Order: sequence, then structure tokens, then C-alpha cells
Amino acid sequence: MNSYKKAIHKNFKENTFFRWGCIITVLILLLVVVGLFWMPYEPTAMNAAEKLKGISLRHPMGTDNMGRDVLSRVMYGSRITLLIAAGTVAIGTVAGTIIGALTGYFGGMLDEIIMRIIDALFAFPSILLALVIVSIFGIGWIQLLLALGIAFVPSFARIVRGEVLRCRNMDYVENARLQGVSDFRMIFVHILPNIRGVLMSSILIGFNNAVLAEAGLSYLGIGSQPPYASLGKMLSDAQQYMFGNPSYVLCPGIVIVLMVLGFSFLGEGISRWK
Amino acid sequence: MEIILDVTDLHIEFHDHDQPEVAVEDFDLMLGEGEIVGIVGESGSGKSMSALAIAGLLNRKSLTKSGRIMFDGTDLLTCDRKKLRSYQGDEISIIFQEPMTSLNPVKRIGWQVEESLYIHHREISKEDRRKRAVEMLGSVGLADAENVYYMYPHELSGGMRQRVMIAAAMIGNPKILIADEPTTALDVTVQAQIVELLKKINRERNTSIIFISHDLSLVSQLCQRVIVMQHGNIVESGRCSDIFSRPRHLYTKRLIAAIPRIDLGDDKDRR
Amino acid sequence: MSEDICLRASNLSVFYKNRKRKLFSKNKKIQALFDVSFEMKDGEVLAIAGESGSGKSTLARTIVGINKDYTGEIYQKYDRPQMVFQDPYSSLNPAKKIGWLLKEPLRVDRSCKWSEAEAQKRVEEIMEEIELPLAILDRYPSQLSGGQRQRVCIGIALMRSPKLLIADEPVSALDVTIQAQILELIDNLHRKHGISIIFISHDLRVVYKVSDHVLIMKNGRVEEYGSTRQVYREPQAEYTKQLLKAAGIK
Amino acid sequence: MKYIIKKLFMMIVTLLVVSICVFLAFNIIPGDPALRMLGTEASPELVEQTRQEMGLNDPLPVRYGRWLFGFVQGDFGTSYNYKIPVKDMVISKVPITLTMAVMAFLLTILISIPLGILTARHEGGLLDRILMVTDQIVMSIPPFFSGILITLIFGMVLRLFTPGGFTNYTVDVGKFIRYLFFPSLAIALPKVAMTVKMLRGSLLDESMKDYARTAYSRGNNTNGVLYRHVLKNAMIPVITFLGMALADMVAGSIVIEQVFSIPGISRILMTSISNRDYPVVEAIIMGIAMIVISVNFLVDVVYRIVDPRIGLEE
Repeated sequence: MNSYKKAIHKNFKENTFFRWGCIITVLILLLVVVGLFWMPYEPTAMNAAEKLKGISLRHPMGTDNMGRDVLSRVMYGSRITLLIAAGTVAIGTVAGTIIGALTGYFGGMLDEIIMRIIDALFAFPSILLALVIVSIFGIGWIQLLLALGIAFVPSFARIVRGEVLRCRNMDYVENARLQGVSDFRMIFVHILPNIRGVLMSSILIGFNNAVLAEAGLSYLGIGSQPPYASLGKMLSDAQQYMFGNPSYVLCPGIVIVLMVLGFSFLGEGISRWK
Repeated sequence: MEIILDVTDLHIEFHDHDQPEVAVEDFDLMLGEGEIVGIVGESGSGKSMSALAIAGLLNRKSLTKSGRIMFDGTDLLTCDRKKLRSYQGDEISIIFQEPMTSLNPVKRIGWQVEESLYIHHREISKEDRRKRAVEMLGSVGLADAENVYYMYPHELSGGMRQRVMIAAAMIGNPKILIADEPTTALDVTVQAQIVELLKKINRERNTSIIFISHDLSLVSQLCQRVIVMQHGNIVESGRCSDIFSRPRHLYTKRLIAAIPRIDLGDDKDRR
Repeated sequence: MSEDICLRASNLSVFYKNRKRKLFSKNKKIQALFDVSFEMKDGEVLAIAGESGSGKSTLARTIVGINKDYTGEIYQKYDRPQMVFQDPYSSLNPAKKIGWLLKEPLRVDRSCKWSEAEAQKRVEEIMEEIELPLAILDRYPSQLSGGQRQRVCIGIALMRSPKLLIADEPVSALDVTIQAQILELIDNLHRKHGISIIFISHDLRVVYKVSDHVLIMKNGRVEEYGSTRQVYREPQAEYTKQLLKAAGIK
Repeated sequence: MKYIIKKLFMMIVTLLVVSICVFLAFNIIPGDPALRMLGTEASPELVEQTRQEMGLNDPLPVRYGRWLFGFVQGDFGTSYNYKIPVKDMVISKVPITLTMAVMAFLLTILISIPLGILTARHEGGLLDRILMVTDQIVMSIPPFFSGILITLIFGMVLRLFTPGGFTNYTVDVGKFIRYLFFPSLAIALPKVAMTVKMLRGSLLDESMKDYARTAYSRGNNTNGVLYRHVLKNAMIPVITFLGMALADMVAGSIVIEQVFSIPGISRILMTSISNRDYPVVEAIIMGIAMIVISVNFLVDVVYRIVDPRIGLEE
């Protein structure tokens, strides 16, 4: 464990991507965690006297067209965005890993059928698939979570299936089989630990895609409904005021960018691990 | 015999890690015209490194080289890149261990075989290039050279690919051919054919060959002289027959002892 | 027939499924072995020699039960034969430590339950057998040299004291001096425990050194079968002569 | 040729599976389409009659067959809300969305391939590092936010185009293209960033391979190895990615059309979703899926041309 600490310390010092990834991610997490306990204002509280104010000490990110404090809304919105992204990735990873591992390992007719369906689902860009699901089950953040989760299953299933297929024909799997290891044990004890690395990087990438998809969909008005804040919706509301009051549109936008950037820097840093 | 390549005090060092790593130390080699010299050693002995250095293919930034590699009155280590390139593929050619990966998978065989001509002899017309490539493919023992010319590497077997590699290396009629474990990835019977082919090239074209291998018995079939390497150093060098009959260095003795002996005459005494 | 036959294959033909996209290709089967027959006595070393594509690995995989699609008959006196693979770099699970890998055969042993102490004791016995220091138990395969890995592979195969060991080109990925050490180790084990060994190799010199009987294969067929010395002295098949010549023996 | 026929067949199979998925998805939704068309005050008899007319009483497979048959012939159904054929609502908008996606695709190729080669050639250098950091940042900007930034910078500050001043292609094709340039750029930017990163990685991987060493050994200079040998190999994974990116761009245009208030497919799609006008949603989704699947087929064909190994192993 000590060597882990040392490696992280060393990378924090020498690996620029890793360092900035850590810093940005910690900042964003701080924003969210502090928001759980304390926010400068109630995110839904309107104040007609303070509409569309720029950046000031009282409102570090200014106010919106209804006089609500943008910082508080950003804190609330990033919490929702992170939650949905994490949920999406969790659904995608768990379901994708199970489907991919089983089909990849056993093969056969079931594999053919499931892979055809996965291919078909893959033909839909994830935003589109989410739109279909939302149009069927209605609008709201739970539906959004479900929709994105399902939309993310195919890519995880494909990746895991490919990896399991690759591992399945390796000598060490056959070696284990000769010793009498059961199929179940083979998949979960022998094979899955070997695809940790690939899974880890697809989780990081998937997380970013989930944040971007959530933001995009809530920009379209699917997701958290007013008066609750979501980062994407804030941007679409702010768009018409962007010339007069740029801070209203820039602040939530930059928070989304930082959220994604932090994780992609982390991913890049890990791939350049020293 | 005229000396055409003279390597002295070749020293190669890697700087990938905190500590510099010495890959080759004090490597000397004199190669006469039409001579076949073998370099023998196990993995990590520096034999391939030396070969790559002679072929001018060690150009990584994290690496330092010193010494002299004299060819045609030029030091290949210090001369400018353009001069070096004018020799590569035209005067000095190299073939590698893995004929599978050493050929470009998306280019036709003919294109790859005649590339050296394209680079070094632009004056040769396209049609002449093609003629020479087909001729060359035929002379390395590929039946149906006309067809092979239009094929892709994946359509050939390992032995055929190595023949293609040899054809591509020999098309400019180089003075030196470096063969870096050319038979290791091949079956024994194919191995023997490739060794025969190298002998034939040496005989007919008077090409000098540097033959690198981990297999001492193979080297003894082909080479007049042999250099034994271990951990980046030359431990012994001399005439092939001398080294076999009177190995001086302990490591050479171990290498020879590792070849299973076959005594067909008497009763086996292995148990 | 006699009691001491430990393995007999009669008229063995093995097929491979064409595993790719079955929607179009009509499940074409590829025959890899044609009518292979041989028998092997208890405690003997049988070598299977041939070039790539000769079917020697297929034969090994059929005997241990990895290939199930065959016709003909395999008689085995003992169950659960073990195998040592060619490439020591791919035959050890890179995600597990050596100690864990050595204990795995005991963990999945259905015939008897091993306590942690018994398992540890067995691991230590085997480590002594394969001449590796105990410190290695705590390492990952990537931290070992090729020769050490191949020793570990042999150790794993020996954990449950098999009576038949199949070594599929166990030394061809190794340096020559290491090769000699591994061959010596296999020879020691053979003599000490009387394990029957099927030794697969393309190297006719190595084959001569280790085996009692030899099976020369080409394109899935047996070209020649006999006592090693006899075959090397007076090869009958044209192909055997070619092989011996290429290896510089005759 | 055999390979292409095979892939064509695969494409049709995938299309069928997709159509079944889409059809089922929109037919298991609770709620009676007839009722939705007529409104809640309609008499039960009228509803029943409409159901009969719409064929809603037939078993599911029959309805699927009819729907598919209609779809193939260009009959996409009738909108619940506007009571007009979906085809009439959609057909004039398709060129707008498609033009935008294709322009974005071309921009992606034109920008990313030179940049990818540039960064790979300067690997480890200052230029490479600056470009790679920029690349990561661009990748992290969601397209709608870059759309907003582009509007702010190019539209409002630099006044290179008039935000909201869309001109339809029926009026003036030149102005139409000019207006779509900036939205296309917004769609393309993240894809450019990803393609650059991918091409760079692929080029570096390929240039480490044995055949690149062989190429050097024949006297090639760095450019010779790069353009004559490595580039074609490095493009193979990039082609797959670009195919998927084109599909994504068609979907990405949904968001961008909203940002730049372009009256394309997306506006109809979004209104139809919130109005639960299923036939319209169904037709648009199916249409996009068809485009995506055909693009995948084209990618397979290009793939076969670039990589001679494909389709021959079996």
C-alpha cells in the first residue's frame, strides 16, 4: 500500500495531467459536497430586486433572470449531474459487464441474438436512445437516469465481451480449466480481474460521456424540471441573456467543462502513469 | 579479403530509467567482402542491438552511442542522416526475425520489394522496377513470382514472407546483408531452406552477411567466423570450427553444452 | 491388454468448429487429426514431434479434454492429466500472485478438502520440488523470468500429484541455457515420481534427449512411431528423414 | 465482393432488428392512439370505428408488417396532433439537418487529420503538449456550450453572422450554407478533438511497429515512413471512429439546432416528444437509425478498401 502512496505522490509531482486532473476534480467535488450542507441562498428562492446581476461579492456567479443566485443553483445542479452520471455509469458497468462476460464466455446462439440486439441499440447514438425512452416513460430525472443507463449498456457490454473473448482463449484460462475450475469461478475470479484496467478507463470515459449527455438532454428540457436547477437547463435559460449578462451563461457552462475536464485529465494522467 | 565494414568500440546505452543501462559494450567487428559472420547470444546479450546500430536503425532520443562504424570511408555513427539513408537499403540491408510483422500489412508485395529501388534509383522506370522485382522474387525461390507480386503479406506463409523480405533487402544488390534471427520464427525444414538461400546469395552475389542467432548449431552450418555475446559484451570470437572444438570462455562452453548431443551409435547413456 | 498401458488412442480424428460468424458459413468443420493411434506405457516419456500445423498441440488438447469434438477412442488409466503450455508468458494469470495460483488447484479440488495449513505445506513442498525460493510466492507473474514462470507452471501442474503430464513445447520459448535447466527439472521429476510424460516439441535434438518413444506427425497424421533410438537410427518415413536432416542430425 | 454482400445482408438484419425495437417501443406504451387522435370527449363508438380504420385491433405482427411496408414506401403514418402525414411535416426539414451533419463531418476530417499528423510528428515537443492540452479542453466542452460560445464570439462580438438569422435553402443556398457553417463547427469541435487524439495515438503506435523499422531500413526518411507506410495503417481505427462520429453528429445536430434556432428536424422532434405525438417521433427515430446503419455499412466498405486483410481470414 505504501508503494501506491509513493506512486501517487510521484505522479502528482511529475505527471502534469494527473496533477491538474486531481486539482480540478477535487474543486468540483468540493463544490458539490459543500452544497450538501450549505448553500449561499436557497437555489429556488427568487428575488425580483436582483435580476440578472453580474458577478459580485454577494452573488459570486451573479443572479439569473428571476433573481435566483447562480452559485447556489450551480451547486445544486452539479450535484444532480454528478448523481445522474454516476448512476448511469453504474447501470452501464454492472449490466454491461454481466451481459458482456456471459455472452463472451459462453458464446453460442444466445450470444448471437444478444449481440444483434446490442448492435441494433448501438446504432442509436446515446442521446437519441435516451430521447426514445424519455418520450415513452415521460420527462423527469429518474427517467433520464434510466434512459442514459440503458443507453450506456451496449458500449460496456461490447467492451467487456471483447475482452472476455480475448482472455477466454488464453493459455491461463485453459490451464485453470484443466485444474477443474468451474465456469462461474473462471469468469468472476480468473478473467474479470484481468480486464480491470480496460474497465477502469471505459468507466472514466463513460462518466464524461454521461455528464455531457445529461447536460445535453437537460439543455433540451428533459431532466430535472423547474424550479429545480440543472446545469443544462440553466444554459438554455441563460442563452437569451448572454450578451447583456455573460456571467449567467458562462458560469454553469464552465462548471460543466471543468467537471468533464477533471476526469479526462485524470484518465490521460493514468494512461501516462510513471 | 578486403574489409568492407569495420566496427570498433561500439557502445550503446539506454536512458529510459533513472539508471543508464548498458546494452552493448566494446563491440568490435571486421567484416570482409563476401564473408559470413555469425553473432550468437541469448536474449538481452546485445546482439540485435549491435545489428540495429550497424543498420543505422537506433535513433531513439533516450539512447547514446559511441565508437565507430566505418563503411565506404564513412562513419555511420556520426555521418549526417541523409548520407546514412543513402546507404540504407542500397548498400546495407537488414532482415528481421518476424516476417509476419516486418512487412507492411496494407501494401502489395511488389510495392514493398521494389521500394528500395524507388527510393535510391528514381531513374529506373516503373516497368523496369516491376521487372526487377519479379525477377528478384523468382530468384529467392518463390514460384509464381508474377502472382506473388500482386499479393498482400497475409496471403503468404511465414517462409514465403521471409523470402519476400530477403528479396526486398537484396533488390538493390547491397554489399552487406544483416540477418537478425531470420529463421527463429520458422519451422525447421523451412529454416534449413532459408539458410540455403542465404548461402546461395552469398555465393552468387558475393554479399557479406552478418547472421545473428541464438542457435549455435545453426550458425556453425552457415558462418565462417562467429562472435559470442553475453550481457552486452563479446566473450569470445574466432573461427567457427575453433570455437566449437576448443571453447575458451565458460559461457561458450555452457552454450555448447546446452545443445542436446545426439549419439546414434552407442547405447543411450542419458538415464 | 496389458495392465501398464496408461494411455491409448485408437483411430482418433479431431475436428475444429469454424467459430466465427456462423450466420453464413455453414458450420464448416475443419479436421485437424486423421486416424491417430498410439499407446503409452506407465512411466514412459512419449515425444510427439512435428512442425507447426502438424496437429501435435491438437492431440495434446484432445487428450486433456480441451477439444471435445473427436471420433475414435481415448483410454486413460488415470483421470485429470495436467498440462504445461508453451508460452510461460500467457499461461499464468497476470492478475494473480504466484502463491494464489499454486493454491488454486487445491481450492477447486472436489475430491478432498484442503485446509489452509495443508495447502500451505503442499505449496512449500512443490516450491522445493521446482527449486524456487518461497519469496516468489508473493510476486506477480510479470515479475518473474521466463524460466521461473515455466517452473511455476510445472509446479501448478504437479500440485495434485498427477500421473500423466503433458508438456506442450515447454522449452521452446526459453533461452538455450534455461532450456537445459528446465529439461533437467522435468527429467528429475520423471525419475523421482515416475510420472508419465507426453513431451511435445519441434526440436528433434531435445526430443532425442528426453524421450523413450517418438511419434512423428505431419498435417494431422502420424508419419512414424517407434522407439526414439530406432527412429533416429533408421528413419522409415521420408518426412522423418527430412526433419532429421534439417535439424543437422543426419 | 462476397464480403460486401455479407455486410449488406448484415445491415438489413440490423435494420430489421432496429425496426422491431422501435415499433415495439412505441406500441407497448399505455394509452389508446385512437383516443389520443380524437381527444377525450369522443364517443366510444367513434373511437372504436377509428380503431378499426387505423387497424389497431389487428394482432401486433400484422400491424408491424403494415407499418414496415408503409415505411419502406414512404408512408410514415399520420401525426396525432396535426392530422397530416408525417412525411409532409418532415421531408422539407431533412436537407437542413443532413447538410449540417455532413458539413460537420467534412470539417472534422479537414481539421483533425492534419492536426493529428502534426502532433504525432512533434511528439513530446512543445507544440504537441500545447495541442494535446487544448485538445482535452475542447473535448470537454459540450457542443451546445461551444455553440453558445461561438454565437457569443463570432455572432455578437465579431459579427461574422447574425444569430437567429437563418436563411432556408429554398431561398438562397449560399446564405444557407454560410449560416450553417458555425453550427456545424460547434458539432464538429469535440469530434475534431477526439479524432486528433485518436489519430495521434494510432500514428505513434503504428510507427513503433516492425514494418516501420523495415521502411527505415530501406532508406526512407521520416516523411517517407509516415506517408508511404504508417498513415494508411493508422487510419484503420480512425475510419471506424469517424463512422461512429458521423452517426453521432446526426444526433448531435438535435441539440445544436436548438442552440442556433435552426428549423430542422430537431424542433419537430422535441415538440412531438413533449406532445407525445408518437408517429412523428417514431418516424424520425427510425430515419436517423437508418442513416446511422447505412453509414456503418459504408464504413465497412471503406474499411475493406483500406485494409486488404478484412473479410479474408475466414
